[in-house]
This record gives sequence, C-alpha cells and structure tokens, in this order.
Amino acid sequence: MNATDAIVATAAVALAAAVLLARDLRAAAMSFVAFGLLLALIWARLGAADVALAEAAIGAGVTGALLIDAAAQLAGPGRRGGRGPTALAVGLLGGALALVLAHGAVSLAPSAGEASRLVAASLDAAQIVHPVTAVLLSFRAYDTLLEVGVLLIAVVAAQAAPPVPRPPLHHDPVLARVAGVTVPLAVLVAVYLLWAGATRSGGAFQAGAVLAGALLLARFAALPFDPLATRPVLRRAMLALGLAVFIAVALGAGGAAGAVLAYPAAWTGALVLVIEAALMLSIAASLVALFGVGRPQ
Amino acid sequence: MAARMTAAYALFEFVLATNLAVGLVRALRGPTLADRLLAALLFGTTGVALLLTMAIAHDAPALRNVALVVMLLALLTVVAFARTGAAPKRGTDDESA
Amino acid sequence: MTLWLATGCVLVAAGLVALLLHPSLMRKLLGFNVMGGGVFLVLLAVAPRAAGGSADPVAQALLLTGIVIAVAATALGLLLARRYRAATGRSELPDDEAAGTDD
Amino acid sequence: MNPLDAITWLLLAAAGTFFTAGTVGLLRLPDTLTRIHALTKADNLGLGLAAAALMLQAGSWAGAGEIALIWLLALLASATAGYLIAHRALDERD
Repeated sequence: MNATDAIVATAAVALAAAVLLARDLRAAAMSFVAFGLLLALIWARLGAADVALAEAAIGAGVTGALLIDAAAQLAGPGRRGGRGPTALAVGLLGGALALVLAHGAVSLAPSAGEASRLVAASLDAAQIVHPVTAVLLSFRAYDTLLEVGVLLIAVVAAQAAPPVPRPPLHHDPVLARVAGVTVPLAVLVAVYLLWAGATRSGGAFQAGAVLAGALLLARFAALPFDPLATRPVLRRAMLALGLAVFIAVALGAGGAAGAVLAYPAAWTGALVLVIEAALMLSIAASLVALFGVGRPQ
Repeated sequence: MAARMTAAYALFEFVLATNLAVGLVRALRGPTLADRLLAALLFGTTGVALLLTMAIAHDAPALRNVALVVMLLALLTVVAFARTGAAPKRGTDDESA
Repeated sequence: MTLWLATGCVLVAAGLVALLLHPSLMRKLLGFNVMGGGVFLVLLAVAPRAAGGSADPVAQALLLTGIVIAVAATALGLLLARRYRAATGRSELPDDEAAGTDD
Repeated sequence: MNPLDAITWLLLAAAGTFFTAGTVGLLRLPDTLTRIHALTKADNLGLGLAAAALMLQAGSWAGAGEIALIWLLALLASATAGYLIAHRALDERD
C-alpha cells in the first residue's frame, strides 16, 4: 500500500461525508461529482480501466449532472435527518456494520483467481480478444441481455409518470459554440470506445454513457439539432433497439450455432460489434430519457 | 523503464494526490456553490494529470481514455450547474404543475 | 488491499445510515449511491489481479452493469421525487415512514 | 540518464509546482471570482507541463496526440467553466 493510495482513499471518505452531511442539496450534488471522480481514480489504481471509464462517464458525469439538475428543483427547507436517539442508535449500528463487514472482507480467503483463469483460457474459444467484453457478451451474455431489459423497464416506468414541467433553457451563444465543438467530439469518442471494446478497454456501456453525456450536453446547451426530442419515433426506436437486436441475434445466430446466445465462430466479431452498437444507442437513449431534460410533452 | 523515471512518476502522483487532499478543504467549506463546483473542476484537472501519469507509469494506455472522458464530461456538470442551478426558485415546479 | 476494503466498508455503512436517517428523498438516493460505491469498492478489492495488474474481468463486468443499473435507479428515483414534489409540494417523506422507503 | 528523461523530470517538477500553486490559490484567494484564476490559469499550466512531459514518454504518436487533445479539451472546459461560474458568482453576489 503506498501513500498515494492512502490519500485518495481518505479523500474519498471525506467527500462521501460531504455528500451525506451537506446542508444544501446542491452542495451535496457538487460533492458527489468530486466523489465520483475519486471513485474513477480508485478503479484506475485498482487496475480496472473499464470500470474507471464507466465511472468517469456515469458516476462523475451523468449522475453528477443528474443530481445537480434535480437538486435545483428538490432543494427545499432542508430538514436534515440524524437527530435524536434513533439517529444515534442507527449511527452506532452503522459503525458496527462497518466493522463486521471489514472483518468479514479481510478474513475472506484470497481468491485463487479461478474465474480469471477460466476467462483467459476460454478467450480463444469465444473468439473475443478483450476479456471484459468476452464476459459481458459471451460468457455471461444473458446477464447483459437481462440488464438491458431492466434498463428499458426503468425508462418505461419513468415515461409513465407525466413529465414535471421545467423552465425553458435560454440560448447562450458562448455555450452553444462550445457545445458545438464538444458534442461532435464526444460522439466521436463514444464510437471510438465502442470500437476499442473489441480489443482493449471500452465497449457498449462506456460508449453509451459518453454518448448520453454528449446528448445531454446538446440539450443543456439548447443546440438546435436534437433528433431525440423532435422525433418521438426515433427516440422509441433507439430505446428498444438494444434489446431487440440482442434478442434477434441471441435467437437467430443462436439457432445457427445450436444454442441460444451462442455465436457462430466465424461471425462472432461482427455480431458482437452489432450488438454493442445497438446497446450503445439504447443505453444512451435510456440515460437521456431517464434524465428527463427538455422531454417533449 | 529506468528506475529514475518510475521514481519521478511516483513522486508526481504523490504531489497530485496531496493537491487533491488539500483542495478538499475548499470543496467542503464552499462557501458558495460556485466554489464547490470550482473545487470539483480542480479535482478534475488534477485527476486527469494523475490518470495520464498512471497511464505511462503503470503502462496502462486505457487510462488515457479515462482522462479524455473525464475532461469531456466535466463540461457536462458545469453546464448542468449553470443551466439548472441558475433558477433555484423554490416551488417553480409546483406553480407550473 | 486492506486499505480499499476498509474504505469500501466505511462507505457502505455511511451510505446505509444516510439512506435510513434522512427524510429527504434525494438524500436517500445520495446515500444509496455512496453505498453502491462502497459495495463496488469491496468487490473490486477482493477481486484477483492478473500479472499485468489488471483486475479480474468477471468482477469488472459485474461492476460495469452495476454502475449502469445504479444510475438508472437513481434517475428513476429522482423523477419520482420530482413528481412527489410537484404533487405534494414536499420533497421529504413524513417522519414515521422515513426509514427504508427508497426507490 | 538520457536527455529525454531529464526534460521529463524538469517538466514534471514544474507541473507539480503549478498544481500546488493552483491549490494554494483555491484556498487562499479571497472570493469566488479570484479563485477562478486558480483553475483557469495555474492548474491548466500545470496540466500542460505534465502533458508535455508525458508526451515525451508516450512512445507513440497516437498516444502523444491523445494527451495533447486532452489538454486542449481542458483549456476549453476550464475557459467555459470560468465564464459560466463567473456569471453565477455575480448572480449570487447581488
């Protein structure tokens, strides 16, 4: 364990405290942005580049913006919890829980890395180079499939509630110009991450999150070009695309390969890329829809 | 990689982390929301430098992409702050709902 | 790794306590997110490392999906909190049911 | 050590100095408007120097290019942030 790690860990705990104890909800949201950033740093230091990518895009980016946005509307006469004997009791129990967890976690037998070895050994059979992508789209593909379903359900639930009206965004020339440069770049980065996912860190989730960030930036900057808002049909199509394509491939190609969610060896690369592209679009559209910024009435 | 360079990277990482920790004071104290966001952005720049250093020190080029994404989305949080925080009039929703 | 394990456990406990104590819906969601971060940290800390220092791909895949689901749940929760606010004018739960009624 | 490494050493040292200056500024400067300098000036210079140092070691043109792109993005982001935050700070002041 080196000093840098210790400092980062301490900072993360301090920021968590800032998030949970801040008087003002918006201040808490600000601190959460920094907290998400520190988590991304921690994932990077723990050698989980893929997770760090997702955290940087979602934890620090999308979630942070989401919280800042919501805090502006939910900020009320901030009656903070954490008073009286109940609070004390819960606090003590929390401390005890931390100790128990820590004890349990520390006394865990160090993993023999069986799973890692299995993945490494099966990569050739799966015809996918990047292990994380192989796990997500080959070895545990049904997990991913179901997750996309969950995401879609969340969006449907969100759309069921009538949108909360919000003040319109005025046009800010500086912002529009900056977004005009950044949004296309972000889209480019998303596509790059999608492509990289085949061989290195990257993939549908990271790319989808970055794409969502780009779309949200375009919305906040009130850029004129916003197909998701102006074309409900396109929005719905983009939302459903991921699950639809995934299932189609699972059954179609699976039929050819003799098992659901199995890929014919020769086609693995192409099929995985197709699924990931569809997933990227759906994940991005879902995050934007859940965000609810400037949702069409 | 020369041992000297690994030392340089480790030292630089430590300096950056220390900067993060000290900058925390502003993030925690505020006083205004703008100050907190400013602190968060400073975390962003420092974090990006840290990521870029780690990308080379630990030979993990993927971390460069992480830094790129951090920079891209830092803008999103700023814009979200500037656009939505600007009108925190309580009950805006209630009137229009 | 002990450092990360300890950090993760502290985050989990702190997030849970906030989730239980705060009457404000958004603060509950913040607690839920901090807690999630802690869980991820523990998961990744116990995950084995490859020779190159990169973490176990299975754990990474698990966290990737977890992060996306967490943001989806948070966003949904915030939308509901807004609806609640628009409907009742309040963004907090009454005290008697303050505990554990998260998304 | 070879000259390239020596230059990297120097640049990293300078970068560290500027990052520290930025942090000190963030803490010591009197109000929000002045604190914006810490981000838009000191830290960006620090990041620029660090980027230069690391580009020397990137080992590939693509890597070096990406580092440069990140720095340009940092400039753009912090300039925009400075503009937007200054507006908000003025609003909050009165």
